[in-house]
Amino acid sequence: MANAVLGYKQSTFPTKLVIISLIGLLIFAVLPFVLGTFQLSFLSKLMLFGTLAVSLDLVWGFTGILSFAHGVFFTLGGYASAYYLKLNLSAAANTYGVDIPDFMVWNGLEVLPWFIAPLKYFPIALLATVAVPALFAYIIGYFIFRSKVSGVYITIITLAIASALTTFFVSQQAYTGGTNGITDVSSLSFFGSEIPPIGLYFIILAYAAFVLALSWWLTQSNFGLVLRSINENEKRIAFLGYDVAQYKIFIWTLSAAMAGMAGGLFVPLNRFISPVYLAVAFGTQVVIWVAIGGRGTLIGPFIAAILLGQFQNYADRVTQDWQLIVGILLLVVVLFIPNGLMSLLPERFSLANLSKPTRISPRAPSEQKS
Amino acid sequence: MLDFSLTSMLSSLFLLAEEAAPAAEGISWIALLNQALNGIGIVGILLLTGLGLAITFGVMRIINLAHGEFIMLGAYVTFVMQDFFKMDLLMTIPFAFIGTALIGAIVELTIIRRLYGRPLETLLATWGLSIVLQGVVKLIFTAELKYVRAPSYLSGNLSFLTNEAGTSPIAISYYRLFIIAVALALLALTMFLFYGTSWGRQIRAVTQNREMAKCLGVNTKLIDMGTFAYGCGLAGVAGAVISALKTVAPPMGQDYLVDAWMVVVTGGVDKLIGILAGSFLIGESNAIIAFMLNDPLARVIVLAAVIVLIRYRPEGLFTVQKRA
Amino acid sequence: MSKHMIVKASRRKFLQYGSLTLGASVIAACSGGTSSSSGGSDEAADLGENPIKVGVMYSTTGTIAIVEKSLQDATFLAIEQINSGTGPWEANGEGIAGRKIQKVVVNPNSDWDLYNQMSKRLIEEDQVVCVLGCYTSASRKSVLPVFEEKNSLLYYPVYYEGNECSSNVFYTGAAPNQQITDSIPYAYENFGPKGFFIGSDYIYPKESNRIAKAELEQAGGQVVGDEYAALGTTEFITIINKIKAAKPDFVLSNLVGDSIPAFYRQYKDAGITADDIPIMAYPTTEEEIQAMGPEFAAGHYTSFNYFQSVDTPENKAFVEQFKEMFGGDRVTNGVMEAAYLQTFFMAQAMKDALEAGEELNTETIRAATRGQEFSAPQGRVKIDPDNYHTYLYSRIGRWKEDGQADIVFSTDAAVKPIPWSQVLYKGRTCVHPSPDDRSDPIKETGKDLETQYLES
Amino acid sequence: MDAVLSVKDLNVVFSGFKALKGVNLEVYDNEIVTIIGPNGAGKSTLLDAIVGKSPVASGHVFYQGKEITNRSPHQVARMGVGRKFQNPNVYNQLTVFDNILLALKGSHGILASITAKLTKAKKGRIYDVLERTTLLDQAFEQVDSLSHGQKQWVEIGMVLAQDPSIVLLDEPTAGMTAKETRMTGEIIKSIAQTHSVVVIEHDMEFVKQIAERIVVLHQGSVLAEGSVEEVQSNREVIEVYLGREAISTAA
Repeated sequence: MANAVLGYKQSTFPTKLVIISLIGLLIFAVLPFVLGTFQLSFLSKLMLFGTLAVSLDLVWGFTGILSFAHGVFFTLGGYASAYYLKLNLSAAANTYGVDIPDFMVWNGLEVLPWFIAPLKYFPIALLATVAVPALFAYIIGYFIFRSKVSGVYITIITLAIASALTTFFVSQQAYTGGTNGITDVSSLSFFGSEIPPIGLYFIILAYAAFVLALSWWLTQSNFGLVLRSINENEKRIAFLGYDVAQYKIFIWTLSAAMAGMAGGLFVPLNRFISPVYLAVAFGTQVVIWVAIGGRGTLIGPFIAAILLGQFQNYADRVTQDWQLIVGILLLVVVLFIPNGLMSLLPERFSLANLSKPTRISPRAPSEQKS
Repeated sequence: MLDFSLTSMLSSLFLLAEEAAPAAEGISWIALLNQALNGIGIVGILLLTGLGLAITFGVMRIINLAHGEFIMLGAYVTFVMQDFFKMDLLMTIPFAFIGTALIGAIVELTIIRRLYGRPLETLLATWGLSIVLQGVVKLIFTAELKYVRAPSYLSGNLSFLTNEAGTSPIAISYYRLFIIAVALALLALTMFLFYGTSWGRQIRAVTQNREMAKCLGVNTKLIDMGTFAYGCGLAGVAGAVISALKTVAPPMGQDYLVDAWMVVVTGGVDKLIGILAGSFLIGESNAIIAFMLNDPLARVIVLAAVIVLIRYRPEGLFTVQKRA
Repeated sequence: MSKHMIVKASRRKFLQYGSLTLGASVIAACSGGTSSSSGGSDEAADLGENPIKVGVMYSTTGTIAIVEKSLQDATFLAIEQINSGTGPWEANGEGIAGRKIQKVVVNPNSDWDLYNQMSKRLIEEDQVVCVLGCYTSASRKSVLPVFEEKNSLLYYPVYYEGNECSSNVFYTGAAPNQQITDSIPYAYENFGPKGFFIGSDYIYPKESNRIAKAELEQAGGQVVGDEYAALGTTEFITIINKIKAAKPDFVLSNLVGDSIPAFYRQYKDAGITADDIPIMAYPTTEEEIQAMGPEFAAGHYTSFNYFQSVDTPENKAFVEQFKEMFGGDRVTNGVMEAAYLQTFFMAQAMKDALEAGEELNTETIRAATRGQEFSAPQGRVKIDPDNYHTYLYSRIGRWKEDGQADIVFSTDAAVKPIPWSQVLYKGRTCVHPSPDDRSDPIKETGKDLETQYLES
Repeated sequence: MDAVLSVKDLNVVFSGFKALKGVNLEVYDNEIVTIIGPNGAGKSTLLDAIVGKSPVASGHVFYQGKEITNRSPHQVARMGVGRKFQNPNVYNQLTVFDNILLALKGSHGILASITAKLTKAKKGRIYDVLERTTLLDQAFEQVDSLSHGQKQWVEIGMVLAQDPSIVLLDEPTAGMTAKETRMTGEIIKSIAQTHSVVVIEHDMEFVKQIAERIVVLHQGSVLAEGSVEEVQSNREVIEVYLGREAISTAA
């Protein structure tokens, strides 16, 4: 009774959301047994892209920071993971009979650089996959969010970061493999046995579910309320005693860590990482997934990444000029469905509403207060 | 009113570069002077490619990611005019302007107009537009590189300090000088249009207070369309002029996008003259750092410097500090 | 057919230019007008029974499309000739032992990520028996794990940096010893000892220049500068000024793609002539020269296996047939020729396998491709049965005002490929076992490998 | 008695323009100070400088004896200074309830906000604030759908929820109907029973309703200070206002 009076039944379990999530999870759990091998790996990849889109949704959809640099965080995680897999190639597979990677031999390196060497060990590599992008994001975040810079200028900074880092990685060929990136890596093993594609699929599914659940949990709390307020008017909320920069840096760093881990899982699947994922074009791709899926909906960007990937795959069967179709689609969505695909769902199915606690209209508390 | 953080950073880089340079040879100051002079060539291209964006973003606040594609369209107009009518490159410039301005007007009418006040949607729409424009141009002209001829009277070099052997340690090509001349002329023309004509006053009225301008009888829709088309037309001229020096292909515009943004942001968007400062700083520092180190590192360093600059002066170098 | 094609081509051009003014009708007019713009697989109907599915993977959009589109064209020409029993395939009748090639075309949009994804799709979903494709090293590296994991076959038509010996790739472009080994001594003797090396900033130019540097130093010369520009760079003021300052005897260029026309134009624009400092290039071909305008390249040099001006009957026919299909203003070049000839290697191998009563799969095609010979436009060439690279001619051409090359140097026969540069990795080579059990093929002989030629 | 807030010789400069010139002000416990003055007198700037929104060129701001000059806004807010802006500065996309919840006094760190639970006590506080601002019936409506006057109350409610010891209100009645204005006056009076209040106002009727002490700002300086009567009879004030038409129409 008391809860009803006060409006929010917050203690109530979000039943509808849990049921829908479980159904979704079940579908994704059954899919690999129905799909062919191509779709299995394709879907694994798209789920990682979807996870990346969710991580951007946290900073853009909720907090209002539009970033073209999320590909950068993804790729940094990817490189950490790629060094691990590269350094763990079996000795027989290393064609130069030395314990440094082939691309370093080609570039005249004789000793494994000290900052790459520790990545041979799994725990360090795993930590680096998350920590390197997170640390990089933290430094950038600290630098730009504790200043007057806002809005489109932050976006331009992320554009410059993606562009500069792409150039940098390409030019440091001895350490990064240049344009090729790191190729010819070993596959991921678990206690000596190679993880099969379906195993990788379930690891990725688990990670995607984890990211979605964590993001949902964060955004439905007061923390999420603060993020949305920052989005709407960041100046005002400072006068309520919130350290806006701290919040921004936190979500930015967390989002980068999520993106980094997605990149880390991407390498065993894709078997290479390269600066192509650092570039502005890929960063824009992530932005498009979020825009098309619907900002601030979490699941929307995830689904959009998967659907757009599939769409592109089938459009390529129709015409070689498939990216023209993708461009037109993007224009149509922006002009006619500005709030993204999720806004097409009827209100009561909207996941944004499902994720909110049930609401009951209040009665005048003067009657109820005891 | 130079930004000191940037200049001091550059000077520290010089020290760094001096250390990095091979000790035996040292730095040839004549070669450096030559490089600095040729850096003007880079400045010209930056100025030219950034000018259109200074209008569409600086004045109208439209985040136009299809800016590079308008440059590309201008280059293709020049190609068509040369290929079909055997026109001299100089003659094609008005056509490049009109052609891209027309397309710009159509784009404003069908897309941009619906998105005023929604910068993020504009950004996405113009990205979509850039994909579409590239795709359409590729359909029409195929993906092959196209050949645009520079006028023969613009070949050759302006040289200084020519020695007896006939070689000149300091020289800059006439075509580069021509690019600068075009860029400066367009800048002057644009400044005249904006600050010296009633059209310019109307544009400034609209950008400062749209509602008030409407009340005063300004046709804001026409002004919006005209201004956007003009910005696109400038990009088209840039495409026409650089087509003879670089390559003409559907993705060519992508190369200029990030640079144009950096130029506009560095100079500051409030004053058109800021873009001259932005191009000069970025172009010259790029040229000089590249000469001491190499091209990719120069790019990384200059981009990093621009990031630092935005951090401390988001309003650019040439903007008066305003009340928050 | 020829008349029909030409008429169609000019009508297409008309339509395309016309539609520029029409704007809105652009897409409709053009997608209807071009046969090659449609993707996906051919209609199965006119390919008779049981066609052979072959993947064709070149980008026709994006930054690298300027090169890869013409590779696709050359491949399409070869497939057309095989299916219709014309050109070099005349003696074999229509198709391969009666079965036609069904091409499954994908466009990875110059995106390494999509090369990887689309190669997976071709192999697993479309079930192609092999794939023809890729241009840059980065794209090859991105698909290599796919072909090795799925044990499928890639025919790769591009000169490259070497250092690779996969059981799943047939390399029909030049290995380092077929392009660099002859060009450097030539430059040393004819231009002088000082070389200035430039290139696009990625593995092929860097590795090529490293090999060339070792070759030049072995010959007694020296490298006076080594500069790289990011892929797609079109601004060369700085590099050209550095060249001026270093005063080399020649420039070795490993620039690729749209950087090439921009560099040559700005080089001449800066007042450096071919007489002052000639450029010796590897990736600069007839196509780039046409795009930059031949006057900018006249007097400079390119080292390649093939030039359009090669004087063989096969080449005359190839150039004629290519122009017939794609328009008289088109040129042919070495990479296109490799894309063309590798399609015939593949077809011959399939024919041999089918005629031996075998099924077409990776094992049979691989076994049958080893040692295939073909009278290509550049001359008689052969797939090396040991290392899966190709015996190719080594030639140097000097560009003329008309955009064609004077061939100033040529080997008498095709040179045996060696995937590892012998100046850097002495004695290292590669011998795949027979039958190929996909074990490690690398052999360290420790001795100098003699240059071998294809015996006719 | 020590002042809750004291401003000493405050100067604020915008690009050479002196917005505030040596302003002194003291606010004591549970009093209402009303600041009036023509447009551009520096009223809002004074509040901005106090809460750390505009940089102070020279001078000092003390809050409960501690110097807060040029501290960042969230720090000043956390110490107990609440601020309401000239135009209703509320979250239109959120419900009234959420707006108040955001402002509620308590730890505003990240961890606290993630783990925060909506306890009974908190809900009680929120309803208390809603009751005082007469917004109970609109608790779960999006602020977007409220009238202008109601939005002003939402913001006053937010300031209340912060439970500051001093409340700075910038034109709380702007855009309100006469009835709403009177109600706002009552709300402010009730606030002043437990808080110190600084109000910027144009509407002289309203000023008369609430004012205890009035400070007149003119061209960045304090022109006069005192009770309503004292100020109204001050010659300088009359000159300034009469120069710009009559006092009564100044709103």
